[in-house]
Amino acid sequence: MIEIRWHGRGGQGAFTAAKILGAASLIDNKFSLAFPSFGPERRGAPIQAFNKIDTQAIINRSEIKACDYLIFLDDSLFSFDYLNDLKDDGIALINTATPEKFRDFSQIQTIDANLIALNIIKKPLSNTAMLGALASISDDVSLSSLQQASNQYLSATHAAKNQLILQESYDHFKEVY
Amino acid sequence: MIEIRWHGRGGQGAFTAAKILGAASLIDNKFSLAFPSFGPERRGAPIQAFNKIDTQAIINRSEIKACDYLIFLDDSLFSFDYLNDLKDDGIALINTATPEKFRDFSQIQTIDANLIALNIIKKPLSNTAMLGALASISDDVSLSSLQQASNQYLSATHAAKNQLILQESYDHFKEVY
Amino acid sequence: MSKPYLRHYQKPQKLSDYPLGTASEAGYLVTKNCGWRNERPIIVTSECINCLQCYLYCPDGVIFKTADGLDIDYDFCKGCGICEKVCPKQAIKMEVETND
Amino acid sequence: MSKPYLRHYQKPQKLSDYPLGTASEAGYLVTKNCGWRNERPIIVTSECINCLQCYLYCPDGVIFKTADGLDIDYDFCKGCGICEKVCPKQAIKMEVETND
Amino acid sequence: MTNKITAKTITDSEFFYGHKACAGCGGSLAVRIALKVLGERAISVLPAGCMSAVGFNYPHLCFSNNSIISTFAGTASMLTGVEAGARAVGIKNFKAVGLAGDGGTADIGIQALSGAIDRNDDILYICYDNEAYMNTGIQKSGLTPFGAKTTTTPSGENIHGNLRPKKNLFEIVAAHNISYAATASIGNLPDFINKIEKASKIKGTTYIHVVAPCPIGWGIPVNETIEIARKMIDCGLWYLAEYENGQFTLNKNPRDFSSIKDYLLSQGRFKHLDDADIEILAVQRDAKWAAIQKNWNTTKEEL
Amino acid sequence: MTNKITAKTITDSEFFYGHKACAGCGGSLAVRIALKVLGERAISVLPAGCMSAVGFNYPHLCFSNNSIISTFAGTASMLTGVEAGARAVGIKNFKAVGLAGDGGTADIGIQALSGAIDRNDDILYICYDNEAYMNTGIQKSGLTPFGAKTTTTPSGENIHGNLRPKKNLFEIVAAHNISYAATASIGNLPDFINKIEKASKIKGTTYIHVVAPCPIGWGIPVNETIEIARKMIDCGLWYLAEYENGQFTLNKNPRDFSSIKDYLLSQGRFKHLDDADIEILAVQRDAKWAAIQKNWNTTKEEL
Amino acid sequence: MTKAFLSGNDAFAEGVRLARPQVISIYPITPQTTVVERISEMVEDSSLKSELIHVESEHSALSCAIGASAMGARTFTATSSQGLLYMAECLHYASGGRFPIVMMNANRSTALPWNIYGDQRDSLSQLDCGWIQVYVEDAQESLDMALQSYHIAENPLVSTPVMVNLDGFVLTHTYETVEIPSQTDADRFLPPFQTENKMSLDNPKNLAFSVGPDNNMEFKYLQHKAILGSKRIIEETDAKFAEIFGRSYGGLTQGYRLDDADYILITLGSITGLCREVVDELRERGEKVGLLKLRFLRPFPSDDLVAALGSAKAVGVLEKDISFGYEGTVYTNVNSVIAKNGLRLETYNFIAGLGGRDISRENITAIFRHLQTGGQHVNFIGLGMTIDD
Amino acid sequence: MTKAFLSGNDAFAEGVRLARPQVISIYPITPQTTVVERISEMVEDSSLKSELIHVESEHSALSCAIGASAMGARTFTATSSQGLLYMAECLHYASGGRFPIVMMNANRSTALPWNIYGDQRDSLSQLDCGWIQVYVEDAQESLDMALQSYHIAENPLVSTPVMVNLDGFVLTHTYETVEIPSQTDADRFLPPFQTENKMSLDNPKNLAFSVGPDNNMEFKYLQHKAILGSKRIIEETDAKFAEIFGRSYGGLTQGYRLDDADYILITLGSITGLCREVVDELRERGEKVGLLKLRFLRPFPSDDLVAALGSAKAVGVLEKDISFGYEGTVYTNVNSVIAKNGLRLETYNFIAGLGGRDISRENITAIFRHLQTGGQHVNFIGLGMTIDD
Ligand SMILES: Cc1ncc(C[n+]2csc(CCOP(=O)(O)OP(=O)(O)O)c2C)c(N)n1
Ligand SMILES: Cc1ncc(C[n+]2csc(CCOP(=O)(O)OP(=O)(O)O)c2C)c(N)n1
Ligand code: SF4
Ligand code: SF4
Ligand code: SF4
Ligand code: SF4
Repeated sequence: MIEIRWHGRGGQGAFTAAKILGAASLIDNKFSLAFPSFGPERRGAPIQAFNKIDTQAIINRSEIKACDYLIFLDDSLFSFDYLNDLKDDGIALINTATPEKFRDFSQIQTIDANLIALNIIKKPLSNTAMLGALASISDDVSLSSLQQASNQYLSATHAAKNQLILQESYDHFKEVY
Repeated sequence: MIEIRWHGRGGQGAFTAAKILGAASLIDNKFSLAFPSFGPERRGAPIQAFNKIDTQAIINRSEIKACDYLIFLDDSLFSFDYLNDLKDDGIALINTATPEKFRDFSQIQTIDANLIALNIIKKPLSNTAMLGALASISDDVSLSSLQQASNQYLSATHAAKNQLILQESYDHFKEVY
Repeated sequence: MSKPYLRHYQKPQKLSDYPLGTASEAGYLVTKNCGWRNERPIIVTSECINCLQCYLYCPDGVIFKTADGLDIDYDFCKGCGICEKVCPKQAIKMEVETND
Repeated sequence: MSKPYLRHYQKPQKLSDYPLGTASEAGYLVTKNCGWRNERPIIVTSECINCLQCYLYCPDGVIFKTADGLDIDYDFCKGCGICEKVCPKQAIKMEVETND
Repeated sequence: MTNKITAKTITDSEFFYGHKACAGCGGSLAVRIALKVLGERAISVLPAGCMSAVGFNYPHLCFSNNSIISTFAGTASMLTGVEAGARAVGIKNFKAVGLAGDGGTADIGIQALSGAIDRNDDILYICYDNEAYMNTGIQKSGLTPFGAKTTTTPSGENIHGNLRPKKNLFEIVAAHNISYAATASIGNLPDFINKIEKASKIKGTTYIHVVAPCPIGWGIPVNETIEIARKMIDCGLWYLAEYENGQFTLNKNPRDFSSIKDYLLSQGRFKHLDDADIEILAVQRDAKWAAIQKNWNTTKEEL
Repeated sequence: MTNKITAKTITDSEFFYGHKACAGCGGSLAVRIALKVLGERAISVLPAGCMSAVGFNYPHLCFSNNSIISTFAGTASMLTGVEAGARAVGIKNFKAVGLAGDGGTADIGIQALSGAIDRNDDILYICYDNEAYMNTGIQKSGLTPFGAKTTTTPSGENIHGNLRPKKNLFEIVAAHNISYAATASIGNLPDFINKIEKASKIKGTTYIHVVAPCPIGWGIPVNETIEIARKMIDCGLWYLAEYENGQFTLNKNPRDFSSIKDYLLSQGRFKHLDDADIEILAVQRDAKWAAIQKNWNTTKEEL
Repeated sequence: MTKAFLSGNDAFAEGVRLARPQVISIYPITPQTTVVERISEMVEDSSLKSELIHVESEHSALSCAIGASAMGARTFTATSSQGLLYMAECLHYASGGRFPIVMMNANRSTALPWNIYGDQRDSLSQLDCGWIQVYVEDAQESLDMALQSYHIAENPLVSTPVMVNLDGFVLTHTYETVEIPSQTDADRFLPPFQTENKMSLDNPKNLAFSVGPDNNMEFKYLQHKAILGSKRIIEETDAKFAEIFGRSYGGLTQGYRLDDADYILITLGSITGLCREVVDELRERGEKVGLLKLRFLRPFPSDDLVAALGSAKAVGVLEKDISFGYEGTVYTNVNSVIAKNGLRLETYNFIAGLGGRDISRENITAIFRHLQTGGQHVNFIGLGMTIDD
Repeated sequence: MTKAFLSGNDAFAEGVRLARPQVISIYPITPQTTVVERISEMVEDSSLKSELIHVESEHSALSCAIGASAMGARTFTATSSQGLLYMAECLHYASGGRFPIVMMNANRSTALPWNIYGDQRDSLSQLDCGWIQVYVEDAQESLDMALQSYHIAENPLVSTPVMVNLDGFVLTHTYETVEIPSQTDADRFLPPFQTENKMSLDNPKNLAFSVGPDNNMEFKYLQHKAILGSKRIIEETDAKFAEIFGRSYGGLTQGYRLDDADYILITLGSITGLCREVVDELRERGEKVGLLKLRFLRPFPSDDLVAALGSAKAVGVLEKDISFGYEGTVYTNVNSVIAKNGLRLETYNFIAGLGGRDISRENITAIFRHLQTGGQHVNFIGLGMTIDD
């Protein structure tokens, strides 16, 4: 089972990303759960969202402790302590404009998702790009499923542009590697 | 244990009489319960009230089935069927202006309580008179205790006149017998 | 004209005699109210001008129109005396009830 | 001047560390709100006329009076930018927050 | 105005009959008349209170139209459901009517009432106001007037009955910008009848507040219910009015008031009032009428 | 009027601090300011709603004065108890204040509020009106205006958001003949401050209805909360007024209204409105103002 | 001390007067009403100095009491049936907030169908709400438990509200002789209310807060522990009461002729008296029967039950309650003790008195027969017809 | 049939849409809110044709549904926690009136302290209110039980409201794959609502009346009998459902690896999945463990329990609930079956997940250990500290 934790601020769409990822797994004929964390904090506060993905039905709903992927929609949310929450071969995927800060950490991958989004939708909305990036660095979800799934969660007007974001962020890593 | 059922119409003071009787038993160093019946019917409708009196504490709160005394504050409430509810040596005590109707029944005693009350308080309020009558025909409560007890339940202005009613109704039977 | 009326009532003898839920036939009367009455209203037909005030103001609705004036359903009249009070012609008299 | 302030908080270690009922010390803060901020308000002292509009309208009450003007409690400022908007002199600038 | 329902034209049918209300009960008269106006297609909802307590004792059921008891707080919300449910199952030309006491309306029931008016549900809500919780034995409600003795506002050496004025429910309801609201009294049935008739024709929430004295709670002989209701209007402690299209209209504009003292002291619940207490009530009445005269319209026609 | 509290003179102390409300939350500003005026002897009661949800998370407690959460329906009834209890244990010179959202006030809480006013309990009740149930995620409340999109009044091809007008809670409260009631807005804090100050000095129930926009629910940037509140007044969809001694007084009498369309379309919740919808709102506004101009007094002084 | 002829409600009101609550919120409902009427009279005539608040509903009644308790005031309210259900949210609120409010509940059936008579479905349906629940037998115990309840509730180790249940009509409206203690003795028994669980201007508090998953369970455990711990306080309270007033009730339960009893009937409330009479009658005939009155249902008297039932052959639970689709709730609770302790005895449930149905001497005698001969587990007593048709 | 990635609430809303309720009353409360949001959208876009009523409180929500049901309309409402308690009076009203309303309850802790997370104290505290109570495990079962519940509730032999409970957040807000049946199949499964228990202009009725001591107990017995009788209807409904949709839940309970199991854990709701995993794990190690999921708590599945537990050595009840001053309510209910049937096995109670505390795999494993080795009867799982200090 793959376990993923998303870090974002309210309004950044971390949970939407988790839902798209879950829906994409369904298209991939996998099973998944997507669930938010809830707290008293409001819009603007740091929040988390979660995915579990597996090839068989997931019936364990308890908290995720060790993660395969930690995804930060914003590098200000990241702290190096979080690396402790990764499984041995886990990866932290960070949206950042300053990748150099993270260069020394083999468990960290970075992408400037804001830039990609800004170019395409004129807003620094990083969630879709982070999905593209995930598809790129992992075998657990396919880009095509993500593209299909994201249409369900985004208004038609945004859908087309999001396909672009997904593609571009996906390509980002394909280029890097 | 002595069991008594009062019949009256709402507003005639049947339950007040039962409470006075109960309080009088306390003065007599007896134990007693007094309880009303409750139904959806309102003021004006026929109602019942009950007493249990004993020389030891009464811990049985179930309904009274067979009575030692049935007391009717108004003869319009009486029907001969009720005599079935009396214990073998039980007595029905009826307030009536037409005693002749009941003359043939050994289990029935009558008194014109309205008349006594009208003379003293200018109202046909029969409940106190029926208490006086009860004290007179039974050994289960004393007139003096009733006099004392009734003071607790009646406003001071009425108390004095009620003493008179009690006395007069008490005497009524003492004269008769 | 329709109104709730007195039925011959027998207490349910078996569970299936009870209605489903708490829903039962509307306007189903099983007991009279005449036992409440100390006084009985009598309409003095000769004085009555058929103004219907008594009919209108009776809380129990027991005064009813007949071919030639008004009558009273004594099964349900409680003897409150309102009809006597509202009658502009003193055409209703309250008479003491006896239990004969 | 008083206000709720940040405490050093240790999670209760034993049951008796918990309060009776649900009654605990008023104004007891254990986490900051600075992590919410994308932008940070900076008061440009030279432009400020001390009209106190920013002080008054800040939903979080984090702008406070000092001997020589105003300062901001960045531990609790959420960076909403209302102060910038209400300032009649544009004396507050919002600067993008970095996580250094 | 030509087709007014009158004693002559009102249906002979009775819809609330054989009930166990006290002899001379004003509330039962209000309910009886309301249903006679609304007829057999009325669906009535009555909360806990005297009228439901005396009318719905299985197997003795006193309503010949469809009727149901609601929870004490739930008259209006159940009405909402009844109205929506009736439409949903395809019933047409019916009127959902609430018949609730003052306590059930002004106190515990006001949340649901306020909500129904806010939604403008197509219901008629009639509050029969006997100025106390009567079913439980005469306790103070929000509509109990200043000075009244109840079992929870006893009068004695220290306190002279209820210390608070009567809540002005008619105007509170009107402030909701309701489609139609009116006051009425069982002392004036033609007026009440016409208001029910009018309200029943309006789509949307309508409200009628009808004073319905309770001889037991008010401490009057059972045959004086109508008389005391009339005295209350005559002495100015009640008024007949309507609210429609954002306007208040006074239906009956008395030239002089009869004696307020007379009205009060003829009732057991006010017997203990001294002149100072009565003066308070008179002053309140005069202030109210001053405001009415100033702000409200007046119907031309005398009722 | 000489000792008005201003930004200069108001206490430096903060009583609602470090809370977890959204950035730019209007409700939190209303609560913060109210408590600054009332000071450390205020005892606040907040029902379930955003402000209690963001302020009382053990061990993170954001009120430095005595404060308690009430049940959602129980703001006013708990206030009654707090006030009576404080007097009973001998506390003097305190002010029991309720700080409740629009849903908690106008819908589920109106029974208790109505009861407290009716008793004239010595409490101040402040409703911060953000025009929806925000804590649960923007559902329609009785105070949601016509046309607004909420999660339970979605806008789409069939329905353009909420179909019902905003309940007029200020006038409903006033119709209770309350000691003092006022409207306010966080767009005009000096006015709000003075009204709190005034209310706090009155013995008996007082009520302030303060509009406090919620950037999330209204669909505006978080830094526009104050601006939108001001626009709402300027375009005539809100007014600053008081009710006292049976009289309504308009505190601010705008000569012209700014564009209602502008106000509406700058918010996400109204984005879907077409001209016909907007016209409905404009007509309602004009009717309201006509009534105000006709029936209410006007303060001389411009605020 | 004086003697008076009082109803259960009157007696309870006297107990309340002696306890000197500072804030009282009232809302009428049959058959509770006469308590609040008596209290209104006491406040009017100044024999009770208290803030009396005429609230607009039961939710408000308890909400108001909670507010006053949060200020450190001693509070009282009373309700019944529909009213108890209407305040259900506040029941949990008061207990979770550990506010030691005392409330009288006049046990009455709950709608639908409407019914004003006494059964115990109202309070038993709210058994899990975190309140201490007492059921009393007669008017004297009503008065005494009004006083004792404050002593229990306000003990800082308990700090939990107490609901005192009186059977509607058969107890609330039945008049009998009651001893009324003097105020001096009552004051000796019950000290003024002191708590840390309140607001104060010197030491401001935030109350009734949220607690997330991190700490919530600990608060709930503490609440549970306090009620379990109240068992000791209940016994101490009764002992102190006995010392001052000479009357004692024996704590959580009260046994009657339990020694060597093979067949034991468990009761609560006012039906107990009649059952005692039947026990006496059967004992006279040499039958080894006994009775255990449950005075408290929360905390549940598990230990007392084990002690009392250990060597019995069969036990019956008589209750005016049914949890639809299962059995009576008291029975369920009793059975759990039996299962946990591996007691080997037959258990039977007797559902009686629903909606005010009279329970007769014959019914009780038949119940003991059933215990002796065995039969169905769950039995409806006094149905006017057979259950299968 | 289509597949979609939905939350438990979303799935339930789909089930409601397929059931075509005619009147729906809504009032928001976390974590129920998204159900009524989805339904609002369905009504706006006409995929659900229904009267949608924005009520002013939960008391009104259920009162409104009762009113509509009394007209013969199919109704729906949903609530949670404080809301469930706020409508407590109407719960009894609806069941006593035999109105077959279906209500979703998002299981959530009840104040005080405030807490929005999932535990089951809300619905379990109202277990005696006369409703059929279902607890579902995942989003698919949520959808399916929305449909099945109407089929059960509206059966004329049952005519009783059904409360479907979804664990707050872990189920209501967790997205997973769900099959959505077609409307055609749904209509084949669920016939239109027909009842005698309603008003009609042709056949006027008086409803929700009073019944005095004379007849009241018979009405209550009939209510009890109907819920007991619903056991059969529940099984028939599930069978019919299986026939049309190919999914089946097995009636009142669902066993897992019970054959020859010595140690059985009883669960309800969404924690069941994890427990199954642990059972598998332990079985692999050769341990004879099994699991019994209680799907219905009323009617209580006594017979299923006897069958399942007959030959076990120990049974544990895992529940997100505590009845303060005693033990978990489900445990009490289970123990009663054991006592009545004289089963000889140890029973243990595991109170977990209060206020949303996570229940981990390690917790479940430790629970099975406890079953095997024995220990205290009532255990709080996952307390952050020792219980004695
Ligand atoms: C929740 C709840 N609280 C209290 C009651 C008890 N109760 C029934 S009727 C009633 C009084 C009704 O008074 P009102 O509404 O004025 O009507 P009236 O009896 O005067 O006709 C009360 C308090 C109840 N049924 N439900
Ligand atoms: C009885 C009850 N029903 C529902 C809720 C859920 N609830 C908590 S806060 C809230 C919304 C509050 O809205 P509002 O009063 O307008 O205040 P806001 O959140 O906008 O500040 C709701 C519905 C509750 N706590 N209690
Ligand atoms: S006495 Fe009363 S009940 Fe009888 S007819 Fe006259 S008004 Fe009607
Ligand atoms: S009120 Fe008098 S005159 Fe008029 S109809 Fe009746 S009896 Fe005749
Ligand atoms: S609003 Fe601007 S000018 Fe006024 S005090 Fe603040 S920073 Fe200075
Ligand atoms: S949702 Fe709105 S009201 Fe609630 S905290 Fe956020 S901004 Fe304030």
